[in-house]
Amino acid sequence: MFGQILVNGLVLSGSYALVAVGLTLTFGVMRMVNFAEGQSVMIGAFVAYTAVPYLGYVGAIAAAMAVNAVLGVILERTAFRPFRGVELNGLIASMGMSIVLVNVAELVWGTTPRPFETVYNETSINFGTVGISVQRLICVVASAAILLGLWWLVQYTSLGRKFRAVSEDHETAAAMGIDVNQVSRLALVIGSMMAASAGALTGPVNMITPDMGRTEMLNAFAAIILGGFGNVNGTILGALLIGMIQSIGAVYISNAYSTSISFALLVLTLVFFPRGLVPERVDENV
Amino acid sequence: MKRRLATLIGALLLAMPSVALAQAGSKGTLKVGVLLPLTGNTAWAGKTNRIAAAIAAEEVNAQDLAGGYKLELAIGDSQCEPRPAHDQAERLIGQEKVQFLIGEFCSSASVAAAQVANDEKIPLLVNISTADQIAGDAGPYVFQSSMQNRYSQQREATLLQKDFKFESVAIIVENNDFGLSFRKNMIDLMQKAGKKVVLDVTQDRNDTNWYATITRIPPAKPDLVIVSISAVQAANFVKQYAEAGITTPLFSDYPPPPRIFERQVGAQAGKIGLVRATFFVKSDTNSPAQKEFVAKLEARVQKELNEAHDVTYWDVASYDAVRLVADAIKRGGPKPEAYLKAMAATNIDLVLGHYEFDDQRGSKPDGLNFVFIRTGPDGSIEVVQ
Amino acid sequence: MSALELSGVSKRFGGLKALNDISLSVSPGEVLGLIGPNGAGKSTLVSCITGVLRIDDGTIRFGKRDIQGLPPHQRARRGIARTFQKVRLADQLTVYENVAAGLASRWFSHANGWPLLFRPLSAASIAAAVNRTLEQVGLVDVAATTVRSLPFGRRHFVEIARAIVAGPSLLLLDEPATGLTESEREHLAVLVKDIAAGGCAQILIEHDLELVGRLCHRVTVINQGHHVFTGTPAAAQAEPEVVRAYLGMNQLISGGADDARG
Amino acid sequence: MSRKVLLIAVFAVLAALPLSFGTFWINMMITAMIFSLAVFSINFLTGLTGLLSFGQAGFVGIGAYTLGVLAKQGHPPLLAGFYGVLLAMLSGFLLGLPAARLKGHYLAIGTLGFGILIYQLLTNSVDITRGPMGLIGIPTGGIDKQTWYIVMLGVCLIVLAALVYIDRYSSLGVILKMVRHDEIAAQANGINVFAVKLIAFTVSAGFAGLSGALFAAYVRFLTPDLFNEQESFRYMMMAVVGGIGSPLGGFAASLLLTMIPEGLRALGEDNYRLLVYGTMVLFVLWFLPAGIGGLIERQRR
Repeated sequence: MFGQILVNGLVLSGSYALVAVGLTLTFGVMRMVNFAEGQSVMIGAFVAYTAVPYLGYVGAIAAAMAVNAVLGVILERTAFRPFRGVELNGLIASMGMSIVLVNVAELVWGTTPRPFETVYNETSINFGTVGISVQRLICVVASAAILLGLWWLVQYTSLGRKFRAVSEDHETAAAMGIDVNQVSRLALVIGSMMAASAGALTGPVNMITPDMGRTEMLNAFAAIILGGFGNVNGTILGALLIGMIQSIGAVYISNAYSTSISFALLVLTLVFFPRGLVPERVDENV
Repeated sequence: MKRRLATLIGALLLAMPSVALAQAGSKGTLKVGVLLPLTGNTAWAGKTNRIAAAIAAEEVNAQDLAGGYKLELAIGDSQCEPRPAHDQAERLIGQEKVQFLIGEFCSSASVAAAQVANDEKIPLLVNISTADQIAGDAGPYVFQSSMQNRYSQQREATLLQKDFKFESVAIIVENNDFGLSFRKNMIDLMQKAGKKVVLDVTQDRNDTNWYATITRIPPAKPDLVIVSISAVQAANFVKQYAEAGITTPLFSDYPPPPRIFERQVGAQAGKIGLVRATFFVKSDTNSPAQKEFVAKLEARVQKELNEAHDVTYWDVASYDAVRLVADAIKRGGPKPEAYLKAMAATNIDLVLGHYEFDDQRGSKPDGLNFVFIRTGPDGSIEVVQ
Repeated sequence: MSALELSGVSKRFGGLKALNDISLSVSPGEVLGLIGPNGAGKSTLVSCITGVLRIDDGTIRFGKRDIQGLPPHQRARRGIARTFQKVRLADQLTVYENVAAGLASRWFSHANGWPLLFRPLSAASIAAAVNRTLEQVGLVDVAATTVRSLPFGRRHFVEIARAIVAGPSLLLLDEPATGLTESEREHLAVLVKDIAAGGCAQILIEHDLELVGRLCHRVTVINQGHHVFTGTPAAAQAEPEVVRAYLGMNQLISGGADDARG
Repeated sequence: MSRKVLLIAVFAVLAALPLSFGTFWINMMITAMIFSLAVFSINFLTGLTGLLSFGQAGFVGIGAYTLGVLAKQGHPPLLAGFYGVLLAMLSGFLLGLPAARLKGHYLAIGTLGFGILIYQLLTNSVDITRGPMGLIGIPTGGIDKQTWYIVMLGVCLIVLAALVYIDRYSSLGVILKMVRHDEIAAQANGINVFAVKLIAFTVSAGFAGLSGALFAAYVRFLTPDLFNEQESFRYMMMAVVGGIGSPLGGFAASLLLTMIPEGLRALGEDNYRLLVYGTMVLFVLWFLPAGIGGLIERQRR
């Protein structure tokens, strides 16, 4: 049974990580929290759901990412660029955007919960007592792959260097001739593409509804903080921890408090590591 | 439209809202306020309920079922949440000047509306929420025509023992009102019946990941798994239950709406051979009245929302509620005291079944339709009992 | 009887020793110059005195009392005031408000401090102290303007005012002359003498050796965390050890000045 | 001076409104003013002291349920409400112990966690709170809306005056702002930053608790859904639209953001009104970066 619990945890972690990494990237580059990330997940899921009959599953994922890329640009223009420096306003603006997105979705797709069927839901693989459907296996593998890709992008590409430069210090980056606006836009685009993939990958596991994505985002927050805000590797670690703790806690502690459990863990961690497990760089010149 | 515009401006400028006041129902017309979720994640149900209520009102007015009075419906989008429900009850009473209220869908919202109605002395008929004792707790102005949890659970317990052979059960619920009361009642009903409860899980209702819970079922080795989970979540559960390849028979409390649910996870439910309770299911065994209503509503939904709809218990309950109000007016007139007396004396056959109220102003369960249905492998539905 | 006395103070950051067996003392009314190349450990030393950093070895005595155990705010309440290398003011607030904040150390040192906090800022006792200080520092004209709208130079003086308003017995000035105009520099000199005349001990960290020479009764030179020399400025000029440090320093001084301008 | 006159005029009008308002709009005003107390708690905590909190609904819930549960057990409502505020302040203090060590987003998410914990506690501890079945018939009836309206207006005025005094004129205000601007400088001036933060948490929790107690006493029913994290977000939205540092703006925002969605119902009972609402919030933020409070400030200068 414990093996099964770990597998469940891994699946959870995967989806949390995708959402969390998107958030953390945006935060790192812009010092702003994207409260509409959960809704980006939702939009991604619905777009994929709509596209599956025409493009097949892989194509649908691509379509979802494409649409969300555009969404990312819109978000950057409406809720982020106007508020650079006054991040609380940006946060509330993204909240406003999330209200808009939910209601647009309710108008476009209606509120009836939709089954997002893929061929991979039916078949499942068993390793001894541990079973997992191909769909969820895909979730794990795909999210791992995507995260690896992002990690490589941040570590080794020139864009990644730009990301890191901007997260270190806007002014210096600007002085180095980096177009901060462009980098920020890209961060949001990639962020919401991540969210799209999360939606498209986990969508088939559950019904999809316009109000989905909230719990995912809350847990993603927990993961980010646990890992250390603005830090991709730390965030992935955080997501892994949160997913596992929830899956284990649900069985051995209580299932009525699942979100609380991850946040309790979070607060405990913060008491000892006030800046998360992998703190972001800070210099306080005294 | 002019008045609506006026409302808008009045609100925006916080100006003298006297302009925004609705003209009270002129002699001969009575306003009935209906609280429904028209936005948010239960709007899909609310939208058809609204149409069902409208149909009822039209029939009442056409066939003069309200003792010479005409009924005019005033809709409030209460979003299945307590705060909007409270404010909408206030609006319908204060602005629209309704003399009667019907609603709401979610118990937390109905509780809110019930408190307002009782304070403002406007009769409310709770037609869909099934939480126990809403009327009894709220006070004399509130009636509840839906079958309350404790009754349906007793029925389920007895029917379960007829329909299944089992010694041990796993009880899995969501922490919402019917889930929690289901858990409490079902556990001691089962123990009374000498069954062993080998697993007892309550899951947070915002947590869509049921795998953790499902993982605990096989080790507990129950003969039967019984769940009480709200409609959407039930679909998630069944999907994940089927995916986990568990073969233990599964019984579900009433929330998943027949056919709509089958359209979502019919294949999986069929694979498990899911059995569940329901207040109403569209089938050949329906009474003529039911068949007529189904035809009427589905046509109307097709026309207005242009979507294929399968009538749900909630639609029927919304229709019956308006008819119940009309019937009480017919017998008692619109004056609250007389109306409430008449409502208490209700004794009428409507689409869902036969309505009577007990001294706690809750409907007596005996007359109401309540059946078990099994989902077939092809996602079809057969009525078990 | 010295106001502040450090003996054998050491501070390590992981491996490297930022401060190594530093001893110094400063007595009421005295101005002690603390000089040394950038990264010599001057700011670290200040942090150790104000309690932002805890020392690893040695003792810090303030007046009669050993203050090593005390957190920064406790030390401030006992009369250790400071200014910062990078000015740290609440720049949305007015000069008056910023200076008034300096009185916090006095309010809290009362046993019944909390009730005092509900007095209006314009209360006689507060206004008296603040205005006296503003006069002494020469900021009366800008009392009501926000710090944001002040020229950079004058902000140093606001910080000094905030530091001395509560009448501290030790004042740490961390490179106060950086980025001052010539006239402001002169004004600073007068101010420092004035404060000293009030009986307040001062430690002046400064790159501008001319200023140091003019103001300080004694100078302590540290280099790479080591104590190099303590004595009169004149004596310091003659000391070969110091000269060597100076040579190293001179470049760094210009470097430091550049930073200040940049 | 003319500004003071204007303010007095505004509140005079507010006080006169019930005479012309229908009961519904009075009700909305009352709930809005109850909201505003929770918004004030954010003005104090975030605007003045610089501590982000996304868990205020937790404190509101504690205040509300303490009154609800105790009053239903037959304790005098006033006393029950008093206990509610006390319990909220106590939990504010306890939350402060770890939270005062956190900064910025770490604090924001930590407090969000607190809010979620309280929400799930209210939902799951059925024996005390009746969980999702909800409390109904809290014995605080018999007060008509006009009275409620005047009482709320009074309470809001007092709290508002107190906050504005602390913010603009008191010594405490300067100390809080010092902590917000620069903790190191604050320490260097003898301010015990940790203690100040703890007190800020406690006081702010008190305001939130008061809001909750009044809400419970007014609507006379409770369910946990009234205090989920969405509610905390709504408070924060109101505070920011009002201008985080400006209690007056916060007051105006809680009135407007409660009234306008109701006004928008004239567009119909469907999603469009919420679309408009969301967009409107965006527009306010675009054109009033300092919120409504910014406008008031501009008048002031």
